[in-house]
Formats: sequence, structure tokens, C-alpha cells
Amino acid sequence: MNSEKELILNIKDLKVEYRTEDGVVKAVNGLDLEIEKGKTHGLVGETGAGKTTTALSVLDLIQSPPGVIVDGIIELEGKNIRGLKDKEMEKIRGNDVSMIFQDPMTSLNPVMTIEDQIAEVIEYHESGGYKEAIKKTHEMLTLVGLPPKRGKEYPHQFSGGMKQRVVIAMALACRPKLLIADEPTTALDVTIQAQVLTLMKNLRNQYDTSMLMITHDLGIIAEICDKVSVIYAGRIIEHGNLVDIFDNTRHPYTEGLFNSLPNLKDRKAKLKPIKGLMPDPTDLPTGCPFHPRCDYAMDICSKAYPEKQYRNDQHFVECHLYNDDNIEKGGLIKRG
Amino acid sequence: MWKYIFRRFISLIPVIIGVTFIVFLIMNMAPGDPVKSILGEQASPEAIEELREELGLNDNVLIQYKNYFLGLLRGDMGTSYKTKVGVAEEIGARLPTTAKLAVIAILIAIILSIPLGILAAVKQNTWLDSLTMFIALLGVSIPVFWLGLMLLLFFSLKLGWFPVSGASTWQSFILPGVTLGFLSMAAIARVTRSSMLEVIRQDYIRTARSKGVPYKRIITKHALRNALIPTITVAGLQIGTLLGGSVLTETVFGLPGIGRLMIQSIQGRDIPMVLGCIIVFTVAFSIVNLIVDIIYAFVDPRIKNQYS
Amino acid sequence: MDKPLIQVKGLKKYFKTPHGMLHAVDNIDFEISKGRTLGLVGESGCGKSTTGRTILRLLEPTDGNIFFEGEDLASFNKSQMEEKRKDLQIIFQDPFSSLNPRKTISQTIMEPMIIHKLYKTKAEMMEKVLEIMEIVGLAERLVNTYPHELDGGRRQRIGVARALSLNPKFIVCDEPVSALDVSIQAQILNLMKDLQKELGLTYLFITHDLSVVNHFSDEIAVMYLGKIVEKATSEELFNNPCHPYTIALLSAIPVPDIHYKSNRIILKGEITSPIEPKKVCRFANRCEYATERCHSEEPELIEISEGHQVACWMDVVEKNAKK
Amino acid sequence: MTDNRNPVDALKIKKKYKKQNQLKEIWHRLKKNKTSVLGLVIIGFIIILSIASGFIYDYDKDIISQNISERLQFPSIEHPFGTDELGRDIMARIIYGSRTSLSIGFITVVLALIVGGMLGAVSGFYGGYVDNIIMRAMDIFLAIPGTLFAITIVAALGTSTINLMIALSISSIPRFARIVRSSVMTVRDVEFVEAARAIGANNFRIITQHVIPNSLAPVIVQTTLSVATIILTIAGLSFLGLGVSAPQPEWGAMLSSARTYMREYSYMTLFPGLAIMVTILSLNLLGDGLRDALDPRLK
Amino acid sequence: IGCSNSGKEESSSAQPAGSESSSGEKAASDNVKAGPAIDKDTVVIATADETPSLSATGHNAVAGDYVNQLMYNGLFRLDNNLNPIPELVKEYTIEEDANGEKSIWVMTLKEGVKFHDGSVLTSDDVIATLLDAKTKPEVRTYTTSVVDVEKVNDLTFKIYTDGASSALLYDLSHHGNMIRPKALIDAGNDFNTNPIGTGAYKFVEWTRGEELKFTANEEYFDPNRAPKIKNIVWKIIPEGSSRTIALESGEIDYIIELDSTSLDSLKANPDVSVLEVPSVSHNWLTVNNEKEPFDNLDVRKALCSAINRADVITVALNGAGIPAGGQTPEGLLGFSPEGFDNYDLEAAKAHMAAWGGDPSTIKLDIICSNDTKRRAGEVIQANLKEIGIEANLSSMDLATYLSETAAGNFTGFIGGYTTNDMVSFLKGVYHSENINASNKTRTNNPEIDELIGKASKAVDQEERRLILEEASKILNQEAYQMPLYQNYIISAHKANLDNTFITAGGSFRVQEWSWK
Ligand SMILES: Nc1ncnc2c1ncn2[C@@H]1O[C@H](COP(=O)(O)OP(=O)(O)OP(=O)(O)O)[C@@H](O)[C@H]1O
Ligand SMILES: Nc1ncnc2c1ncn2[C@@H]1O[C@H](COP(=O)(O)OP(=O)(O)OP(=O)(O)O)[C@@H](O)[C@H]1O
Ligand SMILES: [Mg+2]
Ligand SMILES: [Mg+2]
Repeated sequence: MNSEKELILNIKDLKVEYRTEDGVVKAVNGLDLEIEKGKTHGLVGETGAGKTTTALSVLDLIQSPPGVIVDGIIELEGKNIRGLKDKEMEKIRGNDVSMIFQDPMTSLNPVMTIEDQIAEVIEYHESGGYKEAIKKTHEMLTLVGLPPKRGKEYPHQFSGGMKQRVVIAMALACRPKLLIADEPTTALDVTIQAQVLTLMKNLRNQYDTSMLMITHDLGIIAEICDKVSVIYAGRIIEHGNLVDIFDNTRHPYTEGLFNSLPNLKDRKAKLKPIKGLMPDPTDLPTGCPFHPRCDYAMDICSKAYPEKQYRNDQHFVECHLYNDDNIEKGGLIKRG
Repeated sequence: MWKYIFRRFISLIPVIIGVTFIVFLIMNMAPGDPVKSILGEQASPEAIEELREELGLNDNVLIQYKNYFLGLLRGDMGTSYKTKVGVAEEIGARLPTTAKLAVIAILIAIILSIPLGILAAVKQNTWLDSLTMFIALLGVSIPVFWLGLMLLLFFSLKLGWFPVSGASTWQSFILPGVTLGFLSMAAIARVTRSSMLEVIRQDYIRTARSKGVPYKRIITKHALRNALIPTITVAGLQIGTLLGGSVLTETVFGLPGIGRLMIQSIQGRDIPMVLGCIIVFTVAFSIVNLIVDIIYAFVDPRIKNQYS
Repeated sequence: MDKPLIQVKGLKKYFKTPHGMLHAVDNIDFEISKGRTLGLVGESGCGKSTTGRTILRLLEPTDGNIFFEGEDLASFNKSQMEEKRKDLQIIFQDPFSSLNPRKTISQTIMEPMIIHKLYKTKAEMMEKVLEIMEIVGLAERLVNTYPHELDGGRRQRIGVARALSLNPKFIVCDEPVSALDVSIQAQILNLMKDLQKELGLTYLFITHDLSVVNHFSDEIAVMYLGKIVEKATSEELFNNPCHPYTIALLSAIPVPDIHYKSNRIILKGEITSPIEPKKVCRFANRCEYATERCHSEEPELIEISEGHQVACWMDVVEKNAKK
Repeated sequence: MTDNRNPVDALKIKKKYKKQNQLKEIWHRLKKNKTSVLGLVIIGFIIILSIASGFIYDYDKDIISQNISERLQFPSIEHPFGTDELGRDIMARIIYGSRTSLSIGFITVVLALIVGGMLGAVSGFYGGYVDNIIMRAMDIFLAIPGTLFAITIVAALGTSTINLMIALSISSIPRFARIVRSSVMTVRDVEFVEAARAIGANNFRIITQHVIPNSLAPVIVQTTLSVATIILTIAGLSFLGLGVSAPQPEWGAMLSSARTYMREYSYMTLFPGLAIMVTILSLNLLGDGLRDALDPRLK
Repeated sequence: IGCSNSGKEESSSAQPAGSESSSGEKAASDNVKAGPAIDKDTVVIATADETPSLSATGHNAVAGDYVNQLMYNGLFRLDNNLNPIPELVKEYTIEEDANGEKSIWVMTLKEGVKFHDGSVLTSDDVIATLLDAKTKPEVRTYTTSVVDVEKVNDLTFKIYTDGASSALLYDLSHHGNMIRPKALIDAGNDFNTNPIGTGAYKFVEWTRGEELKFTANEEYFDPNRAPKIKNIVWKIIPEGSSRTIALESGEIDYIIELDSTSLDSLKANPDVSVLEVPSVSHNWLTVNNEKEPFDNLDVRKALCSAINRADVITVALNGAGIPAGGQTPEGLLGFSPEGFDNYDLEAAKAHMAAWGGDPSTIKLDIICSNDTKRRAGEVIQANLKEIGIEANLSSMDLATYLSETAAGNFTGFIGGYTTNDMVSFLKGVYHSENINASNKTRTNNPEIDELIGKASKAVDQEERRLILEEASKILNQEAYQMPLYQNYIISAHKANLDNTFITAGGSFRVQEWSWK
């Protein structure tokens, strides 16, 4: 692929810690992430892998204390935005980068009308005042399929799916360059989830927005993402495009994720879950953090952290199983 | 909404019946005799007997209560044993003072405590937090009369800014208001702090931040209104406490309020007056609660439709 | 099929609300044979949990019968029911709120034994606790830990262990894995399946995740607004869904396969209010095939093939053909 | 799956893993909050002092014996807090008085908590008309001034510290009933209560084993704060001549009898006032810390 | 003037005699003009208690007596030495009845006395007033001496007493018998809201709980005693320290009840003058003479001599009082110290020994209903310990105390009695007919009852004195109770308020005041 890809977001060697009284939670440990302009980038991983932390670091919204970004570079369109002053950061938030949170039930202010909440972003980032902002709000509401006259209502009068639409309208109101969606449909019902996903897909295409889609649902990835990064214990352990990840799975962890899913076609097949649990983030295992759960673990795995091993110019894994020779062939059992 | 308000008042009726009846019984069971209190140390046996007869105290307690209650139904709260003045009239004369005192006190408390609470929450775990909470705590632990007299000594005697006693001008209410308000300040500041802390951890605050809203605006516009609900509850409860707990303040500042009247009446076993005061307190308390509930509805749209 | 272990007939559960009667469960029938699993799927708020709880009389049924081994649970009095609970258990969705945070694992697992006086001595009970912990895969060293010290997966195992401690015959599983990560979810599902095989358990498996229910259940009932709209064996339902709602539901599953081409049916709008529903097809508002009849008459469940029932006014066979 | 462990071993295993119990853990969390540790230390100090005061002082000689010729002396080395109107050492009386003040405060609150807590628990757990009746009754009690109870009970049963405690308890009952009720109501609908019912637990067991232990945290906090309120209330009652009987030292009574001397001999109010203030302050600090420590969600 | 309320003080003889206008020695001190500008038309008086009623017959409270004195006049009033002198009456004679007893009092009113409503005072008003007062339980104690009244002409009337009566003139000085217009009495006027009398001040307004306002009666009948200050504001400030602060800040001009603790600092304040007068209020530790062992004279005498009265005064009153010198109040006609058991520990121990019982078995519960009494109680408790008695203090609120003590449900309590006349004192405190009421020792001594009867018929002062002294001596010997002190009446006012004076009975005459 073209090495001069245009990046909207480039995270390099991000390290984030939560310094709690029970110890230091190493939530993100040297994470690299490149998101290309106009592409939808999926980030999958189990609970506690550091997905939300990564997303919040981009907007500098990590709860502090206890959270601290220890190291790393976060470039937005080539410009480092890490450590910007609050004032400058406020200009970026909601304008260049906006975010949709997991739970629509709690991410709207219960005592403000929804149109005021949407108009607020517009007011802060665009000149034109309140009237103008409301006008634009109504356009946004129509766009996400809500009648503008319901803008005067409060969040509790809306159902979950409608609230998530409001949140989407809010996130897209200023036509951000990058939209970060942190598990936007996890809290929703299957049918509503399908509605919202379809809506997001359409809007993304319409606005040509780049997107970071955080999820633990590989089905969603398959459906709307271009690129996928698999995160484990605060690091990207496998990265590639959909074909790389879905059809040429290399990392045992990624493989485990697939094997844990019930197979729609063969309902009798026994599930093959990854054994064990996510490691304690205050006390990560040495070497590859996945090795205690890995069926293929070797001596080296507990000693050294594996280097990135590229299968092609973008698909890489961090796993000792692979070297230049066997990476192309692959070595894992095929999933049923 | 009106139906709701109406229902609330209807539910007050059993409480008033219960309260008056129990107080009636208590006052009758309690040692101490209104007649001897009125006639004092020099009372002669004949005078005592005559006055008992005159006040109807020789009747059976239940008959006395029945008479009282029938009067109450007619809107007659009875006549004070001691002053022979109608209870309603006497209370009516003092109610404005107590009401003004309570309102001013609660206003002062709110004006002082909400900023303190916010400050403490925003600066959580810093010395500012500790300091503000310490000031707030002083409020509950300083004896009322001590604070009252100190204020009098300083502001009235030394500076001559406020009158020492009386209730004729608005200035008369400032020092008592501060004294009493200081008491409630602690409670209100503390809830404000903790509910503010709770609110600023909420997801929608993070949402607001992700929209690029400056932090100060987030506190004032997004967080405060959400944090206000528990604050209002406590402030409402405090008004109740203030209404009743104002005795010492009223005494120190010579304010002719109901708190003092009630204590005097209890001490003098002036049963109709005690009952009158308690009815007024009960009604006032539930009106305050009702107002609090209505304010809720304005602050929080989620609550509004519960009243429909 | 064997004789049904549990048989629900005309079950109704209404809730009183300020706005009127909420028909959470409205006249449903089903039966589950011993050792089998019935999956109950549907959108949020359609009455799945209410069904589960009413069967166990955690909620008092408004109407209907619940036959368990031939006895009608609905007619039991309080103490009879308390006695009967030995045989009927439930596993909850939320491993956080379903465990008393102030009881250790062993206390939680032992409590049912104490209540039903299953064993004479504390030591015997403790022995049993350890045995169950081993069965559900909880390490011995965790006996005295509190739930908040554990992760969701282990907590859910406690929930399973608690349900097992009385050797029940029937377990209602109310979304036991929805709150868990995929890999943990798979671990728990495997565990439950193994237990079923070993102990001959019968499950009512409530979920909104169709891929899970497909994997786990022998039969599936699809619920919509308090009614069962379609019921069939899992294979039949996935291969030959008939009710428009079932079809939409199946099409909405995101499939983790980039070669899968979905022809997704997006349902318009959202579930309507279950308060005082009209006597019409409750899905009609969102149904693209809805006819006038759907808006005026309520369809009954009819059997269209062996064990496959649908409640829909459309010509079912025709629809089948279309599929 | 069934290795044959014998029952005795099972218990041994349980013992083996007996590690921190919950109290220890609460203590552990409490320890992290510096201000509440300060509160705890002060309260502990006061309690130790009050226990020790029985050994330090001779009640007849140091606490109640009068020395009119040394009355109303300002603080000095001999009398660090000065002397009162009867020439008694104020410091000794304050230290000794902590016994009465604290025990009235704590016992009263515990009494009120038991009765009010039971009513509140029943009311919150059952809801419906039971709740309605209990809460209306509590409203009635709430409307009756505490002074009235105090006068009636003290007058009817005689002046004694115990009767004073009964009177104060009665007037605190409604408050506790309310707190416990609202706390119980939040716990009542949590799933583990339903789980308990599902395993066949009866209401009594559910209330005592599941509901009450989990609704206790806000109640405990309120309890520490109420102790403070009660101590101040005794001072208030002393003004009405209903406090603790003289010559027994008690802070509220000392404070109120010093009121007459406030302007000229301000130290007489200052020291009992300070004693009350420090106690209340540290109870509050402790209460705040406890609230956090008792919440298992906040690790 | 007898008024209820235990807190009143009492005292001994040393009263400045002399005419009423020559009072106010204390005010003589300073000429430095002080404080904020004085409104010469107004004087602001502060008091702790509010009158229950403005009606002269509607209460028996000190606070009410003060205001009644402003608005009404009696037929008689008490002079500075607490002797009755004519007020509305110009002259009177006493006639003998059929039995030869001096029981017919023929009195003539002053002419041209006008009520506040403009009507002129006549005999009819007197008759209506005295007969009306007899129907009012609140003032019953002071209306019994009048048996009947009869009109002679517009200004002359006859009062019939039950035989000779020494109490009549005292009773006629009491506020309950102050003269009100017949027309209003007949019309059922509410004197609480519309108090019409002949007094030096007219009622203007009453803000309940806060203040009363009065204005001078321009048509006052006695030009020599016409009010000099036009307006009176009568404020209720319940808290003692607040009253003092208000005086210091200049907000008020006169404090009726001054806290004894403020005495020293106010005395040192050049802007303020302090009035201190020993009162006739007699305060004691009362024991229930019907209960063992207090029915034993030795025990009572032991208690009486065990009490260190000087210490009690120091502690309870901050020194503002004099030790009681007998079972009757010093300063009233008929007082005698003879045979009284003064503080003497040895004597006390001897009495105790004479009794022969074990002092530690004595159960004495001393009821104290306020702070002053509690302080006194604490000293007494320590005193009694010296003779081996472990007394208990118990606090009760005033109402409980009043009814429990009247009913005899006590072993001991601290109380007092205030009256301006020895006969009414003896009657109230020791007469057997007042058992279950004001006779709380429950003394039932026929000899005393007889002496009281005799004294109340002795119109001749000297004869009366002798009878009363005899009674006093008997009482001293019987030691029915343990007298403690007669407290000072303390008032304070701005130094430039002139002509202030208080009697041992606690009354003061606002109409005589003037600004310097
Ligand atoms: N405020 C915080 N204080 C302490 N630790 C935190 C905090 N927020 C997150 N963590 C820890 O950081 C790690 C990464 O958390 P993060 O929320 O980024 O995970 P995630 O991948 O988003 O998980 P999920 O799928 O559950 O949302 C976890 O171990 C979590 O416990
Ligand atoms: N105790 C209750 N009182 C009133 N309404 C209730 C109660 N419990 C449930 N409901 C209502 O009954 C309906 C069915 O609820 P239920 O919990 O059974 O749905 P569900 O299918 O389990 O949904 P979910 O997937 O969200 O768990 C809903 O509309 C719900 O609001
Ligand atoms: Mg997350
Ligand atoms: Mg459910």
C-alpha cells in the first residue's frame, strides 16, 4: 500500500497510567495507532484492555487524578496535540475531534433540553449565536431522523436509540475531522443497534469523517470498519485491514476472540474460549502479557516482549510465534 | 399539579389529628398544671379550683379533646389559657417574624453554603476543600447563643450597625438570620459538595467536556443544576429545623417568634397555644416540603411528569 | 418428547402504573421437557425477565398456571413455595447487583443450604461448598473473598454456584452472559452446558443475543410486547423464521465474517408502550407487511409445522415460500 | 469432580484462607483518609480520656467538691481552664464530663437507631400501606417538639440521665426511621434481594441478612452525626432546666450554666464549648471518612 | 404588692425612707453626658417577661403588675416603705359594725379624676371594679378582704370587711383592685385590648412578644405626680446579656431585671447607673414537713443551721442578696430574728445527733426549677454533706415544679414567696387553709393560724407588729423551712435618667422619672 497515506490521527508510544492508592494501573503501555483520513478504524479488545483510555487520551479527557498520560505523541493531522493548554484543547474538542460514548442513557444531561445540548457545541465552535445554532440543531435532528420539534424535550422523554441519535447529532454537528465512537451500540437492543449502525455508516459516508470505532463486537467490525487494531493490556497486538484480521488471523489472542463466538452456522460446535482472565493491570505479567492465557506460550514469551512482525506492509502481530519465515503461512488452528 | 397539591393537603389531615391528639394526651399526662402556672407560687386553693372550672379543665380529657377538635373543625383554634387571647390571633401576630427569620436564615445559609460546597468539590482534597468544610462544620458545633451574643457584641455594641433586639426593621433580622443560617450552612454545604462530586463524575459531564465547553461553564451550567436536587432537599429540611429550632435565636435577639411562644406555652402548660403552634409548624413544614417538591419539578424535568 | 417438567399456561403479569395497567406478560404458554433448554428472546422491555420471575413466583402472576412436575406453583402458598424453591433456581444477568456485597463466596453459596437445612453440620456444608466451587471453576483460595474483589466472570460463577447449591431441577437463566466479555461468555456458556449434561438440568434461557440462544437452546420462543410471537426448535427458527419480527431480529445480528452478505431489515421506530395495549397485532406498527387486519384483530399462535408456532395474520406458508 | 474431602478438612480450608475480614478492610480504606483518621484519633483520645478520668480523678474530691473562695478564677497553671462559680476546676469537670456527654450521645443514638431502624426497615421493605401507616406515625412524632417529650418524660419518670436518654431517643426515632427507610428502599429492589427470595429465604432473613447490612452505610454516617446533634441538644435542654442533674458534670449543662457568666468570665463557656466543638468536628470528620470507607464500590 | 413569680428578690430593712420624690440617690453620680443622643420625649424600658394580659384582673404576674401600675390607679398605693397610702381616695374613716368591730370603711374619692376615655371617676366605678375583681380567679387572693361595697354618694362609698381587717388597704393597693370604669365593665369590655384606667400613661399599642407602647395621660389627676416623659416603649428582651448589651449600646434606657453578673461592669460604666435594693422576697429550701424525717424538729433545725447562706448568695446571686435572718422576710412589719438558726455547723451536728437517726438514710431530693436555684442547690448539697446528708438535685420545669410542690409530691425544693405585707406572707406560706396550694411546707399549726387571724384584724400597727413578731418567733423555733436569702432587686438605666427609685417590693414609678 501507499506509504504516503494521509493520517488524521497518529498516536505514537502512548503510555497512560492511573495512579490509584491500590497501585499504578498501567492502562496503556506504548500504544501506536494510525488512523487514515476518511477511513473507519476499529479497535477491539476485552474489558479493561485500555480502549476507552486511549480514546480519552486523544481528547485529553482522562480523569485526573488518578489518570496521567506518561508518554507519547498524539498527532492530529500532523500536529502534536498532547499537552495543549485547556483553552486550545477546548477548541479541538467537539470541533475537530468529537466523541460518542457507550451509554446514551447517561451521556446526556438530564436537566437540559436536547436541542440546547446540541446547540451548545455549535455555539462554542461556530460564530452565529444561539439562534443560528438552534437552526442548525434542527437540521442535525432531521438528519439523524428525529423530528426537530422534539428538540424541546428532555432526555428522559427519549428512548435509548433516540438518545444515541441525539448524541450522534451532537458529535457530528461541527463536522469533525475525526469521530471517536466508544462502543456506541453496546447498550442498545439488536434491532436498535442495527438502526444506529446503519445511520452512522450513512453519515460517515455523507460527511466523509474519519472514525475510530471502539467495540468488542467483531460483527460490528466486520460490518463497518476498514482497518482493525486488536488491543490487549494497553498495546496493539495485531493490526491490519479486515482481510488481514478476519481471514489471516495471526495472534493467538485474536484467534481466541473469534473462537469464543458461537457459530451461527454450526450451533452444535463447542465454544473454545480463551482460558483465564485479563491480567491485573497493576501487575502485568512480564514478557508478553498474554502468555499466561496463551495455548502456544513458549519460554521466551514470559521473558521478552515480542517485536512487531509484519505480514505485509500494514498487517503486523506482536507475538513470538512468528518470524519472517512463518508469518506468511500462519501457524494457528483454523477456527471452525 | 393542582390535584397533587390538593392530595398533599388532604394527607395532612390525619397527621394533624394525630399530632393534636397525642400532644393533648401528653400535655394532660405531663405533671404541671396550667392553672398553677398562671396563678403562680401564691395561688390559693379556691383560686385554683375556680380557674380550673373556668378553663374547663375539670372535664374528662377526651371530652376536652372533642371540644377542642370540634372547634378546630369550625376553624377555631381555641383561646390561650394564660392570656385569654385567641390562639389564632396570638400566632398570627408572631408568625411573620418567625417566617421572616426562617427565610432570611435559609437565604443566608444558601448564599454562603452553595459556593462553599462547589468550591470544596471542585478543589477536592486540597486545603481549600478542608478549609471550607471546616468552616461549614463550625456552623453545627458553635452553640447558637454564643454565636448570637458574639455577633451582638461586635456588630451591635461595637459597630452599632444592627439593633440589639426587636423585629420592627429588616436590619433586626440580619444578625439572627446569620446566627441561625450559620447552623444550616454546614448541612447544605456538605450535601452540595458531595452531590457536586457525584455529578462531576457523571458521563454527561464528560460529554459536555468532549464538546469543548469550558470547565467553568460546565460547573455552572451542567453540574450545578443537577447537583441542586439533594441540596434543595436538605435546604427544605433545614427550613423545618429552622422553624422549630429558632427558640434560642429568638430569645437572644428578642424576636417575638413562634418558637419562643411555643416553648413558653409548653412551660406554662398552655395547651391550646401549644397545639396551635404545633399545627402551624406541621402545616408550615408540609408547605415547605411541597414547595421543595415543586422546585424539584422545575429543576429536574424528570420529576415533573410525576405530578401530572 | 418427554413429559414436560414445566408447563406454563395462560400466564399473565400486569403491573399497575400511574398511566394504566402495564401488560408485561400477556397470556403466554410454553412447556419445557426435562433436560432441555428453552430460549426466550426479544427486545428490551418485552417481558422476558418478568416471565422468568413470575414462573418462579418472585412476582405474583396476575393469571395463569405454572405446572411444575404436575403441581401448579401458582396455587402454592408462601411457605409451600419457599419449600419448593429447592427445585427452582435463577441466575441473574448482572453479576454485580445479584450478589450481596457483604457476604463472602462461601457464605453466599452456603446460604441456601442453611435455609433449607440440607446438611446437618457446618463442616458438611462447607465441604459441599468447596465441591460446588470446584464444579463451577472457582479456586479454593477464594472461599473467603467478597464479590467486589472479583471480576465479572468469577462473580457470575458464584451466581451459578448459588443456583446449583440446592440441586435444582429447573433454572431460569436471565441473560446470564450479557454483561460479560466474549471469552468469559464462552467460558460460562460451556460451563452451563456441561452442568446441564451432567446434572440433567432444565433451563429457561433468557437473552437478547440471538447467536448465543441459537448455540445454547433446543427450542426458542420469540417474545414481543408481552406475547410469544413465534416458537420453534432452534434449527427450524434460524432456517425458517416466519414472523416478520423474527426475520428482522435475525437479520440484525452482526456477523463476524467479512464474507457474509447481510440483507438487513431495519425496523422502523421502537417498541411501543405495553400499557393497556389494544387487541390488535402488537407488532403491526413496525411491520412492513401489516394489513388492515393486523391493525384490527389480534393473531393467535398457530402451529404451522411440527413444533413450529407463529402468531401472525399473514399467510405463513406463502411467506415461507418467499424466504 | 468429587474428591473425597472430609468435612473437617473443608473447615480447615476455609480457615486457611481466612484473611482480612470486612471490618479490617473498612479500616484499611478509612486509614487512607487523613482527615477522618484525625477525627478518629481525636475521638479515640476523648474516649480514652473519659475512661481514664475515672482513675485520674476522685469524683467526690476533684469533681464535685466546692471551694467558694476560689470561684470564678481565670485560667492559670493550677487551673488550666479556670474555675467555675463553685470554685471547681473546669478542666477536671470537662474531662470527667465527657463520660456523661459521650455516653448520653452514643446510647441515645443507639436506642433511637434500634427502634427507628426497625420501623424504617419494615416500612421501607414492605412499602404500601404498612409504609404509609408507619410514616404517617413518624410524621406525627416529628411534629411534636422534642422539648415536650423531654418535659413529659423527665417530669413523669423523674430526672435521671436514663430518662433524659429515653426522651432524646424518642424524639430522634423518626429521623432514623426515615434514613433507614430510604436506605432500605434503595436496597430492596436490588437483585441480590430477589436472589435471596429465590433460594427460599423468608422476609425476616431477607431483612436481617441482606437488606439491613447493605443499607447500613448511610445510617452509620448519620449516626455519628447524630451523636453530635444529641450533645448539642442536651445543652439546649439544660437551658430549660431539663438537663443532667447537678452536680454531675456534663458539657451541655456546663455550657448552659456558664451562659450567665459569658461576658465577664468568657472562659467558662469557651472550654465546654470547645470540648463540644472538637468532639462534633471529629465525629463529623470520622463520619465523612466512614461514608467512603463503607462503600465497597469506592476501592 | 403581692405578685407571683419566684424569681423576685427580697431584702431587709435598710430602706431609704423619705418622700417619694426624693428618691434616686444612685443617679446622682455623674455629670458627664453619655451615650447616644437621648430622645427626651421617650424612655425605653426593657424587661425579660411579657405580661400575660393588660387587664388588671387577668393575671397575677409581676410583668403585668408593672404595666398595670402605668395605666391604672388603685384606691390606695404602697409608699416607698411599702405602707399603703391613699391614691384615688381623698380621705377615709373606719366605722364599727353591730358587733363593735371596725369593719365599715367609708371612703371618699378625689374629685375630677378622669379615665382615659374621658369619663369621670365615681363611686359606681369603684363598686363595679371591686365586685368584678371578686369574680376573677387570677386575683382572687387579693379580693377576699372586701366583703361588700355600698354607694353613699357619687364620691363616697362604704366597704364592708369581715370584721376588722388589716389586709384591706394592702389589697386595695394590688393591681387586681385598680379602678376601671363601670360602663366598660358592664359592657363586657376586653381590658386586655382596651385597658382604660385613670393612670399616668395611656395604652397605645402592643406588638406581641416584642414591645408595648404607652403615652402620657395629659389629664392625670395629680399635678404633682403628672408624667414628665411623654412616651414609653416597653420592650421584651428575654435574654439577660442581650438586655445589658442593649443598654450599653444605648438602644434602651432602663433595665428592670439586671443580670447580677453584669453588675460589676455596669457599675464601672459612667454612662450607666445601677439601682440595688434588697427585696422582701423570701427564698428558702423547703422540706416537706409531712414526710419523715422532716417532721422532726431536730432534723429541720440541723438543716437550717447547716446552710452557709453567705456562700449560697455568692454563688447563686453573685453576692447580690442578703442572708435570710428569720423564717419571715426582713423589712416587713413583724419580722423577728429571735430564735432563728443561723449558719452554725457545730449546732447543726448537735441537732443531728439529738435526732439520733442516721443522716445518710435521709432522702432529700431538692427540686430546682431554674439556674439560680440550681446554683443555690449545689451549695446546699455540699453544705448538707457536712452533716452527712446526701441530697439529690433534680431539675424540673417551672410548671411541673409548681404543681408538684403544691400537691406535696416532694421532699425538698428551693422556692420563695414575695409579698409586701407580713400578714399575707404568713397566710400564704404557713396558714393551714393553704395546704395543697401555697403552704408548701404543709405546716398545720393552729397557734400560727390563730395568730394570723388575729393579726389580720389588728388594724392598729403596733398591735399588729406585736402579734406578727410573736408569730415570727414561733416560726423561728419550729424551723418549718430553711430560709436562704432575700435577693437584691437590681435595675440599671442611663445615668441621665433622673428620679428613679425602686421599692423593696420591686415597683418603680415611671411617672416620676425625668431626663436630666
Ligand atoms: N479512573 C480510573 N481510575 C483507575 N483506573 C482506571 C480508571 N479508568 C480506567 N482504569 C483502568 O484502566 C484500565 C483500562 O481501562 P479502559 O476503560 O480504558 O478499558 P476499556 O478497554 O475501555 O474497557 P471496557 O470495554 O470495559 O470499556 C482498566 O484496568 C481500568 O480498570
Ligand atoms: N416492578 C415493575 N413495575 C412496573 N413495571 C415493570 C416492573 N418490572 C417490569 N416492568 C415493566 O414490564 C415490562 C417488561 O419488563 P421486563 O423486565 O420483563 O423486560 P425484559 O424483556 O426483561 O427487558 P430487558 O431486556 O431490558 O431486561 C417493561 O415495560 C418494564 O418496564
Ligand atoms: Mg471502555
Ligand atoms: Mg430483563
